[in-house]
Amino acid sequence: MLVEALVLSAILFVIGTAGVLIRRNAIIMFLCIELMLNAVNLSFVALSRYLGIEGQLYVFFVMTVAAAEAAVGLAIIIAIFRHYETVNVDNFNLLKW
Amino acid sequence: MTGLFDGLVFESWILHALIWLPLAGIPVVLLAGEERAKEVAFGWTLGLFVVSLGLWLAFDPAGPLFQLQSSVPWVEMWGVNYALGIDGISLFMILLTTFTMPIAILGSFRYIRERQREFYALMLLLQTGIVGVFASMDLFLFYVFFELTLVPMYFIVGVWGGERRIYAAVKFFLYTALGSLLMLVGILYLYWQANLANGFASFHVLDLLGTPLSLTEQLWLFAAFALAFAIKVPIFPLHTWLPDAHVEAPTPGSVVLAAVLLKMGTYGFLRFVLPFFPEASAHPTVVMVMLTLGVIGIIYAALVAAVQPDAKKLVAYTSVAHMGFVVLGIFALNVNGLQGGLVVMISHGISTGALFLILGMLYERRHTRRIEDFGGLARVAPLLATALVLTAMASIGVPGTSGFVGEFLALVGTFEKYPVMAFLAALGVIFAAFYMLPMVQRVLFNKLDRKENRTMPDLSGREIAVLSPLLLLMVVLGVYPAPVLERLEPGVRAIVEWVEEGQTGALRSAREAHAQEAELATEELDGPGQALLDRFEGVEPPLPQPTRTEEGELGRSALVAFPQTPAAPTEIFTVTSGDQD
Amino acid sequence: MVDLLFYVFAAVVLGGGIGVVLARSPVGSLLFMLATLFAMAGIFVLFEAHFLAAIQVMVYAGAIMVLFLFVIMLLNLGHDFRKDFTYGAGMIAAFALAGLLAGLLARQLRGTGDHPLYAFFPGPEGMDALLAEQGAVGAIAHPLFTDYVVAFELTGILLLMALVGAIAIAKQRV
Amino acid sequence: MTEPARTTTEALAATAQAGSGFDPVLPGIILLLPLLGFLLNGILALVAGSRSATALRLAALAEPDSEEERVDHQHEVGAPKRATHTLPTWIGPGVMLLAFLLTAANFLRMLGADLHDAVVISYWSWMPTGALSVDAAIQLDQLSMIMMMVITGVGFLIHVFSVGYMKEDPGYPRYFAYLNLFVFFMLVLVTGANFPVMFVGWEGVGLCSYLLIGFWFQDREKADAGKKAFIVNRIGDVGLLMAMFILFSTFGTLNYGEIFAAAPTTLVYGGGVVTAITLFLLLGAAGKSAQIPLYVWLPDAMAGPTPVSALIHAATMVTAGVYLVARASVLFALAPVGAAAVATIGALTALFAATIALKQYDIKKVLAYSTVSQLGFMFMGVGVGAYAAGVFHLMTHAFFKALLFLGAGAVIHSMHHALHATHKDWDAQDMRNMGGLRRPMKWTWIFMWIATLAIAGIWPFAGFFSKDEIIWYVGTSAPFGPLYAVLWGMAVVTALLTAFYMTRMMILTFHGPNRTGEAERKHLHEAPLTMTIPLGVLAILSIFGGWINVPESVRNSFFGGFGLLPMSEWLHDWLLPVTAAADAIRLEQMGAYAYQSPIGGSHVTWGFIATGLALAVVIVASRLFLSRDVKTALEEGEPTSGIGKLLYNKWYVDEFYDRIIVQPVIGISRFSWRVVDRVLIDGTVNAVGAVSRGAGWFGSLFQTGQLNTYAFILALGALALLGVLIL
Repeated sequence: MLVEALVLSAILFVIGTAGVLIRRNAIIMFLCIELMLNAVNLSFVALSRYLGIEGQLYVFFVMTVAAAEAAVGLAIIIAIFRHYETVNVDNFNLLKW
Repeated sequence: MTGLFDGLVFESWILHALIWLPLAGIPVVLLAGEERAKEVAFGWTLGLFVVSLGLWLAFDPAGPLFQLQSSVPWVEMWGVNYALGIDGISLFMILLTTFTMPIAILGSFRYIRERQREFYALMLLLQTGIVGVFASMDLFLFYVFFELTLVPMYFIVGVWGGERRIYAAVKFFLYTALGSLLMLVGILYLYWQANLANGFASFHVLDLLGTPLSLTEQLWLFAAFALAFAIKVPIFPLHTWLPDAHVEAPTPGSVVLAAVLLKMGTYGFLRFVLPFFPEASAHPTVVMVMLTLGVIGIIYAALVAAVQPDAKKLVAYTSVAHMGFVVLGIFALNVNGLQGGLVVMISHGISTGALFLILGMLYERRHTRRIEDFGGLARVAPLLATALVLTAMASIGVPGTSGFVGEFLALVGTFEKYPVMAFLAALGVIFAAFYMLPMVQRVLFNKLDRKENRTMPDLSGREIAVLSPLLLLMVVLGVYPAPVLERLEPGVRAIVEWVEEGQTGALRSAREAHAQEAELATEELDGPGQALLDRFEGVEPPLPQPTRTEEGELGRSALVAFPQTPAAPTEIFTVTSGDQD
Repeated sequence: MVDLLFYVFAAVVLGGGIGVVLARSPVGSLLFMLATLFAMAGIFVLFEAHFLAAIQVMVYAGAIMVLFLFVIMLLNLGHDFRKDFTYGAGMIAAFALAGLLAGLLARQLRGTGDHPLYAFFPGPEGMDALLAEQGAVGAIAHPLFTDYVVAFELTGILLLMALVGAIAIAKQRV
Repeated sequence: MTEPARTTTEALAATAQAGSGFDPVLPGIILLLPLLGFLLNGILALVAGSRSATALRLAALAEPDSEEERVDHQHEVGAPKRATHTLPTWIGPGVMLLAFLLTAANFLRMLGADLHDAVVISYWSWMPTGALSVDAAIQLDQLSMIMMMVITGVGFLIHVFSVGYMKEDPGYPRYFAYLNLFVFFMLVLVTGANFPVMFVGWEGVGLCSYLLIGFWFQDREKADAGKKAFIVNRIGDVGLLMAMFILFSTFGTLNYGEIFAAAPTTLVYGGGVVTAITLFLLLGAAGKSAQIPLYVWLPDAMAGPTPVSALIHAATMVTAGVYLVARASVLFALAPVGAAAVATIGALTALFAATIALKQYDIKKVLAYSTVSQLGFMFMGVGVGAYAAGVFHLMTHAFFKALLFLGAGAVIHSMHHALHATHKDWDAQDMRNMGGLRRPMKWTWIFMWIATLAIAGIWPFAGFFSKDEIIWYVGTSAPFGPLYAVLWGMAVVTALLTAFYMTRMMILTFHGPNRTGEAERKHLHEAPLTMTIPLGVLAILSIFGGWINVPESVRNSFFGGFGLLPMSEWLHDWLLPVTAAADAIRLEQMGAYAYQSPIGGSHVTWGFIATGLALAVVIVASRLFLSRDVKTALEEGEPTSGIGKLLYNKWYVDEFYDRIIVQPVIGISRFSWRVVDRVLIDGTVNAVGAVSRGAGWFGSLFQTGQLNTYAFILALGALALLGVLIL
């Protein structure tokens, strides 16, 4: 069952990636990122079944980080939205110098 | 004489003090507040100068080559040591620094108007860097200090400079950074080869000395090092950063730049390039190239200086010419030449520093540096005129001033092997008069035909205090340079014997002595080694006794090396086992 | 039985994932995401990670997703979904890339099961023993508060910083 | 300074030698006195300078747009006599007097002792490094003693003269400071015991002459003249430097004693090394002593105050070259080519300068060119190995040329006063504006005639003995080669030209009707005593100074019967210890002088002929110029055509140098700055910068700021990484 789980996580991860690439709504991109995180979590858990408890610990940490990231990211989105009245990433190129 | 001061035990702390006290002064200056900052900085550096006089006492002219040596491991893993030590050459470079610094600061009281605290803090930082460069016996340490000097200078030029300051600062920074990065590559290669040869890792100069290198390797490394130092000096085709930097830099910046920073280049040649790569340095082609560049520098810079409308730029080009003499003297590769080169370095530091100070004073009065804006100043400012004339004479090497001693010795040394070069360089003596006298005339003499000049005040008491020590030193060094020469001679002779006579002489013995005590250190594990053993006491498995042979270049650092290869699995197992209990 | 359950959950997870990516409105993708998370929790249970399953539901589904929902509501998004997709070349490129990634991962995962590495490790039996001995929570808690206590504390601090940062950023005017 | 310790070998040898019981009295003090005077006067000068500067500033503030001229003329009204103006009067000449007395004391002691080797007194080790060790040492022997006598003696007289001449000048203390400093350096030059120490004096005097020529620096030409003098001198100094280098690399030392002792054995006679040395030395000497091709600075140097011209540019500094050749006589004796070059240069210069002097109207210019010409004579003398004769002429020339210059100074002084009294803007130095000055300035007139007769070489004045001795030696050098016969001819012609232009100068200045103008005439008056007394002393010296070195034969002839000529060839014998080695070498290598001149005749005959010719020329010239009615400078103006124009413009040598040397150098300088520095080097540097900046711009194209793009690139990177890891 390990391999299947890993394959599943791989596919899920790829789906997440595709989502990040094709969606432009910042929030949905976020969701896709969460998706990818979950995929990783899955493989951690699956492997922890065989390789010891650490895997689950890492998942624990990943979740915490995900929570933090979500909080800050959403805050940023709100801030941006206030400024641009949109969350469509095409409309802002803040990363340009 | 020294007996008086034995109680103070200079030897143990003076070098460290000279390096780190400036740094310690920075918070003081910053806390002093905008108005007091300059006084505090001046007092601090003046005190440092007094301390540095102790260096003169602590240094024994008859003693061993390198004195006041001390070494503390810094990064054991790579064999980096906080190793200090001076010979006669470094002694005078350090003294020159500590002597110039308070004067430069005192000379900047009126010039630096805004952001004074930051400025003087940077000056102190600069002093730390420079003294460190001249005092460090460890190549890594040297490089750190060498780069450290770049930063404050960059800001001094870039923040307090003239209108094109950014261009000048960036140009200065890029030039020097480029050179020193190439040098870094060279350093690492040399370090690697030395490790293989020594059987242990060390950046200590005396460990790197005499590293077996093929001629090709030496030539490449020589190129890498020489480029960095040639830019610093600067030698002819790489000199164009200097005029810009000088013109844009504030007066104290120019003074320190001319008086000390340029010397780091020539000092690098003496301390590292020649000893590390003797065959390459003595290689006829290399010598010829360097001499030619030196001569070109002398004549070319003099010619260019002669047509400068900007007085400060003119003086900047004269620096290039003087440094040409230094290069000439160094690559004459005999005692006279090197002595001459060093004396030129010192006297150039004094005279050019004074020239920049005087030009700065003129600028403070008239807010112009263009020569034709002056004229006839000798009548409204006789003191300033006297100072300028004397300085100019010292700068063009009139006998009886320090300039002559240096140029004469350098030329004598050069002539012994390269008469033609010496002759061409001697023509520089003519050109020196050819650029300096017209400038002096157009500034001091001729008609006093500008209204602004007619009300120009003469030197203030402070400015007299700034200039008089320099003027005095010019004459004293010109009339009685013997104390300087005799202290310089051992270091110079060591270099010459090392390079010319197949790596013999004082440097060799110094290297052997150093190797021996390193041997002791590692065998008996006293000092830092012991401390480390204590720290790792009871660690299983017990550390292998470090030996310099079988362990390869990790030998010395094996003291700290954790046993790595067996480590990875055990950790995992410990976890699981920890779970089972 | 377990395998069957696994495949069911897997199907839901995949469906949800695809839904997240393709749903037109943000709320839609959010709901799909919830489905995915729940199914994922199920899979966790299958792998004997009960504690994680629980917090997956509580924290992820319960807290984070609601946070997302709040934001979506707050910003009142999801009306012009046409602009929400990258069409044409972009989409093709994205899928091609995703496909390649998938291919590589699949190629990598071939025959993972009987990798010699596993010989070193306790394997399911060891884990079961551990869980039996310490319980689902204890098994995580023990290392968490002994070997990994530093990391644990750090995550706490991280959360605190995230909290402050979020407030600072989202606040109307400082 | 530490207690003088005789260290080097000669000193020991000197003491070892039986009978040479000469130990000098306070020789160091002789040098220190002028230095002390310099320091004191220097301080006074700075004080006075600061004061006048303040006054200047106040004046400028009072009327900001006043003309420079108005401020400039303050010094004409004569500054109030402050301490800064009274003290130098005593300090300046005072130290000179003391120095002269000390020198005289030493001189007498040396007379007493028979001294074969120089006494070297080493004070401290100057440049000890490697094989080279240079001491700050002075050397006292017959040659340096004579030079010191001349310098301090004539120097003292000129200092006294200056008191009268310069006291109106606001720069009075500065003037004496420079003058004292000059004397100090000159003494260093002649007493230095090795080449570097001598070089200190050598360039030091150059520096002082630079400062003194440009003493009135506010007008451009004077400052330029000083600059020119310094730079041209430096060209010569390079030669001297090179000579020192060769000497050091050959002998391993730079001390006179050791070099000259070792030279005959070390150096090959006429070898390349010694020839090179001597030629470089000649270059140096030519620079300092204003010989072709480096003579151009001396005429311009007349821009300085006239006493300076007398002291520096007639009596002492310009003779340094002669001193150098005499000092290095051994080397020149070893290098026939070098010696011949010296003689030839001297002869050419003498003739060349004499021709120019024929057509000059500025009284100081005439004297300047005559100085150049006389220096040529001295070079001829030392060139043909008649070192004693050269030094002899150096000494007598110091007397009568100083006298001439000081007299000219007196003339200019009163002319200046006269013209200034009526604010007439005529040239106070142009002889065409003078004439008939013998009535107002009787004493000056007499003294200057004495000097003129002396320089013209008329018996029994000093110049006769010295100059004709040189001519004689040149002539009797004929056996050494036909060259010398030619030189002899040139020398004779030059001597006659000298008589001619000097007479011309005297006639135009003192005789005929006065052309200064009615109003000015009554302001013309004799100079004050401080100026006339030194003239008198020098006049006496110009008359009797030549009698210390009368050729044996002349003395034995009936002239000597009157007992008028007491000492025979005293100077020659006196200098024998210095020149003996050189004479020996010459005798051995080249053979003796002929005892007859090329076309026969003995000393006496030629003494007659010379005096007769000279007298004839003087008479003819005075007739010629008395008969002609001279127009003033304004009426006449410059000669427009012919040889006169050529001579008036000094053969256009300055213009020539400017064309082929100065301008090209400046051109090259501009080129290397504007093109090489800015375009080539900086261009390359900036190009590198531009390239990197362009690269940065190119890279920035990828910075769209679009999140998708970044994400895409990120994924791509991950893919690549994975690919690398897995495949």
